[in-house]
Amino acid sequence: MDQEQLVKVFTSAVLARRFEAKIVELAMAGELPPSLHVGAGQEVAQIAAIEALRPDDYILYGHRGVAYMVARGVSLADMLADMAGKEGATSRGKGGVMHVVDVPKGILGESGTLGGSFVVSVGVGMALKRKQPDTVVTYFFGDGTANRGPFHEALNWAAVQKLPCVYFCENNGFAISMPTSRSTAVENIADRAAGYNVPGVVVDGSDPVAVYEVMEQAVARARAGHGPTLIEAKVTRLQGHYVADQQEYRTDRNAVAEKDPLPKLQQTLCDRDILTQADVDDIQADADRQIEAAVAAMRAAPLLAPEVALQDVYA
Amino acid sequence: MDQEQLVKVFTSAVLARRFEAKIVELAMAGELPPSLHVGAGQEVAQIAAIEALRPDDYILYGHRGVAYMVARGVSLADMLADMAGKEGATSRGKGGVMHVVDVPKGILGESGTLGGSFVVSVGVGMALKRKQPDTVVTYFFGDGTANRGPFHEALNWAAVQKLPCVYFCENNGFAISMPTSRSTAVENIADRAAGYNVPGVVVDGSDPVAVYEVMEQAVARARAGHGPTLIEAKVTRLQGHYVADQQEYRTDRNAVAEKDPLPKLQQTLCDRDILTQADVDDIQADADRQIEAAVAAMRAAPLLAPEVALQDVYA
Amino acid sequence: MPTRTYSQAINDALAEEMRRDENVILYGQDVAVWGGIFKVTDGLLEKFGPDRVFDTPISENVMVGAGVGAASMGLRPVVELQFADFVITAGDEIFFKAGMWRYMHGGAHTIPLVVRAPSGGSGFGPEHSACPEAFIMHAPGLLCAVPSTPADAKALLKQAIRLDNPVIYFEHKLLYQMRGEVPDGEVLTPFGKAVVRREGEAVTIVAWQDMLRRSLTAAERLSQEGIEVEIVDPRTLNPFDRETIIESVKKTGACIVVEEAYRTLGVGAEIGALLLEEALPYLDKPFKRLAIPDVPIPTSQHLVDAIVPSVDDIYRAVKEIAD
Amino acid sequence: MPTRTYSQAINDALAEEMRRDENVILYGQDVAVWGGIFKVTDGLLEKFGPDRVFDTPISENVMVGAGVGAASMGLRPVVELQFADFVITAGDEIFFKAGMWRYMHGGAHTIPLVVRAPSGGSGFGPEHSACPEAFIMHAPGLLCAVPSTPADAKALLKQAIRLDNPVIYFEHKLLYQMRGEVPDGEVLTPFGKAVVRREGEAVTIVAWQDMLRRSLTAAERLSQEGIEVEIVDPRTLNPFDRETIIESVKKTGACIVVEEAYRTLGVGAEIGALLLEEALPYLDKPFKRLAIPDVPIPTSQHLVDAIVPSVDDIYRAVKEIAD
Ligand SMILES: Cc1ncc(C[n+]2csc(CCOP(=O)(O)OP(=O)(O)O)c2C)c(N)n1
Ligand SMILES: Cc1ncc(C[n+]2csc(CCOP(=O)(O)OP(=O)(O)O)c2C)c(N)n1
Ligand SMILES: [Mg+2]
Ligand SMILES: [Mg+2]
Repeated sequence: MDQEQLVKVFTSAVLARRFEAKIVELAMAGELPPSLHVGAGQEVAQIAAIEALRPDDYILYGHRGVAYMVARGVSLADMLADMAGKEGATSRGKGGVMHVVDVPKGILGESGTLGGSFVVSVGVGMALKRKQPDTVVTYFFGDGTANRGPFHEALNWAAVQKLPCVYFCENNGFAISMPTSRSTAVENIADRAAGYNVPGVVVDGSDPVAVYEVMEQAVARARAGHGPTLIEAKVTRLQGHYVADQQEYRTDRNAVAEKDPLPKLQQTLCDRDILTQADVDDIQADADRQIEAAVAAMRAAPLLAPEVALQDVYA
Repeated sequence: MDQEQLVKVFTSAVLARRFEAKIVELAMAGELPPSLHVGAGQEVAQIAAIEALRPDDYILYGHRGVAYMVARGVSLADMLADMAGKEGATSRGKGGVMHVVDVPKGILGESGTLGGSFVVSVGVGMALKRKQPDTVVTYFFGDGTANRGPFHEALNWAAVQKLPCVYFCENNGFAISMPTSRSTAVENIADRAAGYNVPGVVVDGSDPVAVYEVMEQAVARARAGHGPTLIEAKVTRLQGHYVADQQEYRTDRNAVAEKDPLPKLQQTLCDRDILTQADVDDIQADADRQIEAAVAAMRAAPLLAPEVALQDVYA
Repeated sequence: MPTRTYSQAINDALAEEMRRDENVILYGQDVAVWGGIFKVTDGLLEKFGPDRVFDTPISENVMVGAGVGAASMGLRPVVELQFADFVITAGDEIFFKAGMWRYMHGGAHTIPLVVRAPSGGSGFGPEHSACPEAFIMHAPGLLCAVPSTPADAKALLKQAIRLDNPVIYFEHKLLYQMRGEVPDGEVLTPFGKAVVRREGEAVTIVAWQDMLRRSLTAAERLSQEGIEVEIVDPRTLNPFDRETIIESVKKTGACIVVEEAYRTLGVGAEIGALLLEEALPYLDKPFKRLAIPDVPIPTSQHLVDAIVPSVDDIYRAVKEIAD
Repeated sequence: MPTRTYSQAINDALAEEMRRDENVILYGQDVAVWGGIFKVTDGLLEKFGPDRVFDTPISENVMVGAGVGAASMGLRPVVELQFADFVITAGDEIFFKAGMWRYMHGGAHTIPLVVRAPSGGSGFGPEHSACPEAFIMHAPGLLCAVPSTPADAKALLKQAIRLDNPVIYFEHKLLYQMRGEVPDGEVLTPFGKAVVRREGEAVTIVAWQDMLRRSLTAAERLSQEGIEVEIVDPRTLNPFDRETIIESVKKTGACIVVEEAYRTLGVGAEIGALLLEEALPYLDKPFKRLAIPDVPIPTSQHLVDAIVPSVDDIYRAVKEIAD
């Protein structure tokens, strides 16, 4: 990853962080439904991974925040419209923030049942192999999700058919209130790669360069027709499972702020003289401007007409 | 395994082999439905594994033959009645040869959807741990079945809760016509144990002593509260997937007879002077007598009354 | 009589049954330490300890299937799925393992399993909002409870836990905070006994859970206009108390089913066919089904409101018949 | 016109559509090398090669879910499940991924997926014998075909493959060897158009697949006694041609639905409710549902015969109405 890319990752992460904070603010104020699962702490890994993809590659994602979409340049206003049920909503009121979709930008969507995208990813891989060779699909999912059956069926199938799929697990140590150590028999999710004869890689999710590098290899492998890779990024969920979660169950909740990779990345960029403090201020101000514009656009947009509920069942 | 046990395994295997041959004969003659999935070639592994269990341990099994039941002493006549839909049928016409059940003998049953017993086994393990500590449940399943999602969910859960479960995979290299090498990304099913932090053991399924030993360890581990083991016995399916399968898809079909473990076991027992040829003849004759008696009993039994179809839905 | 919320009533039922019978265990995602994502099981871990109340991996197939296995070996598991929709996600285990494990083994097993499934509600999207009761009602082997009041939430759950058959117990997310009188102690609601929630002559409404609540509100409004509707709450869908519905329709001559499920082959279809079979001579007014118009349930609240039967919809449907 | 078996007609449809559109792919357990456990796909691997016809692991969830993903990216997958019951085993993928992936993403995806599901039949036990059509008909987003003749088997499958929506295509195991005339070439049966298989005045029978065959046999016998029944074959259950049924019942004044599904909330329930809503003034004779009496389907053939509607059952039901 070159310096420019690192700045790009930082810029997107700042935007995602601030955008989500704004969403939470609007949710607290009752202007948006409280349906966001905040991604704070995981954006750097998410965005660095996506940086290793080409624009014509595809993404299936989990419920953990909107940094995936931010990294791909999905309209912030449209995502707010998704939450508000307004014109512009990418899923037209059907999926809210959970099912943001933008096929031209490679954002294919999400399954509301956890891990549903494992099985979808296999089919996407099958189609890419036949119709868009040289492109890949990456599925981002949580550690808890890795205990569902479709994980197993999909990894085996993608491996045996050598599909161009990358499986990117964001292990944040929790599934809602359940610590991974109590739900999962194995130390690393990536250890399960052995069961499918594919590479399994553990990476520090707070280190964008490291994430980028393992993704680069996985993507190259997938493009070359050698099949999937299982990547596990160890990340920290800085906030609750969803907006209203007070995290009483979490003993480390006061200590997590230290693990935030975003200030660390900022520090690195400044230490290495890639950015000045003024640059950082600009990036943040620019993010806020985009967010304010998006909020204004969302506010100005009309509600989706009630009959939209009846549309989009069938083609 | 002592000599007596080895003879017992041989005796049961002979009985199972001959009993299944009789079932096929009756099916060909139209007297029974052609629903048996012949277990020939796999009985020695199945029976040796069961020999390592105590009578108060439990078994969930797959569709591959009836040696499990034979080893546990389930009435042959009742199993024939299962197939014929007659009085005495262990599942009262509901399950045929697929769902033979005998709870007092530890035979809990089978799921018609492959791998359905993975999830059931977890619950049985949960109950045993709480209500019958020191007993274990073993689930016998095929290599193809190991590609279903419930495999994954169950192995993880049983491991994380340290349940008294043993998972015994009979890898016969095929799922119907599909060679394991084309359906399964990994060389050994047992390699998947790494994904659940449990022991994974490959064993030659034609060697009853080896099978017994790995089972003994697995059972001891389960009894001690250390959780499950994944055993994989490499076995040979001597015949077609089911009675009428001509196996056109199988290149090795003329060579498989050589891999039959039963004559090998007989040879070993004779070579080591554990059995004489006369003993073997007796064992075979005794098996045939039991089978003839069972056939006679099945023939004498009346058909289940039609209204039985309406019973046993609810307790 | 003490008043309790629907949610507390469920918690009370669980606590009482767990106290009474040590074979009752409770598990599900986040049910123990966190007390459930809807906080229904709060405090039960503290009361009964981690052997009887525990959190599980995200493995719905095992959650349900292990319930079948455990029940067959003498435990009485109560499993919480986080959303009722997941009865479909664990389809094999709900419909085949729970519904048929006993049958396919000729009665050798008994399956005293309760699956608690929070249904309905809104804003969680197409895979987290359904009332999949009709799927359960169509399938053999599964009992089905749809409690509408705190009293029934408690008394049906206590009964469900004591039955020797698998029960899918739908608890409606929008009712959790509903408060009502709940008799103390050992009250059990029998399965298969509907209750007439309101008497009237104009038309029979069959409704349960949030649709019952909306029907009762509409009924108040109609009453002010002199139209008295009769409202039947079936309480369980399997067994299904056909008689009470038929008796009511014989009196009123008309029937409206209000439900939160998809219209085609929703529970209303069964009631329609039943009336055609059993009450044809008495039906002199139209039969109506108010239900979701065969589309998935969207996420945006105002789109949900556009497709779920409302108090106004019910009011209008009755007026069309009664006028 | 050439005669073909139902099974050959399906094979023909697959071959023609695969030849016409290279995006059509076919996969499932044992469909390629072995030609399918019911030999329906025999020879297609040889014709179209391993990239377009391939065997899969025993992973029903991926089989269906990958179909959704592949369809959304421009392929037109035809997936064979070995038994129709497995639509429940792959419940999340059938009902949520296939049925709702488009809706939950606001129409951004189009899912031209066909799932072939061999239904009915006997002797394979409770989890391999069902006709789970009602589950599909209740669920939004899934089209559903139930071909009853070789001609429709071909023409409905060709149409299904060309539709841009997911289709669950039930092929009945007991019909595979049925022979009938199949027009050559580009014949498509439109979805949502029932056909009257036999005209009569005495009563309307609605039936499809093996129950249609039994109904036609019963009709012959009844005809010899001067009773002429009208038989409607819906051909697809979603879309469902309500008009043709209503028209027929307006003429006959009575209706019997014969189906191989569980009775409660079987397709007959929807028809009953429909008639009550739309044809009440015309119904002067009873409505009847012949179906499986809400028990799983056993394994022993004579027990299966005891619960699946027979020619005699149909004959008697008509006599009760007509006499
Ligand atoms: C099949 C299914 N089960 C349960 C849920 C409810 N649920 C939503 S998010 C979540 C936790 C997911 O944990 P993980 O995969 O680790 O992702 P994280 O939230 O930690 O990012 C659960 C249980 C669901 N949506 N789908
Ligand atoms: C979920 C499910 N899928 C498919 C089938 C049909 N089926 C029955 S046996 C079988 C092959 C099983 O292969 P394996 O597990 O290796 O066992 P083996 O037959 O080789 O003993 C298949 C596909 C089924 N019963 N259940
Ligand atoms: Mg997590
Ligand atoms: Mg095998």
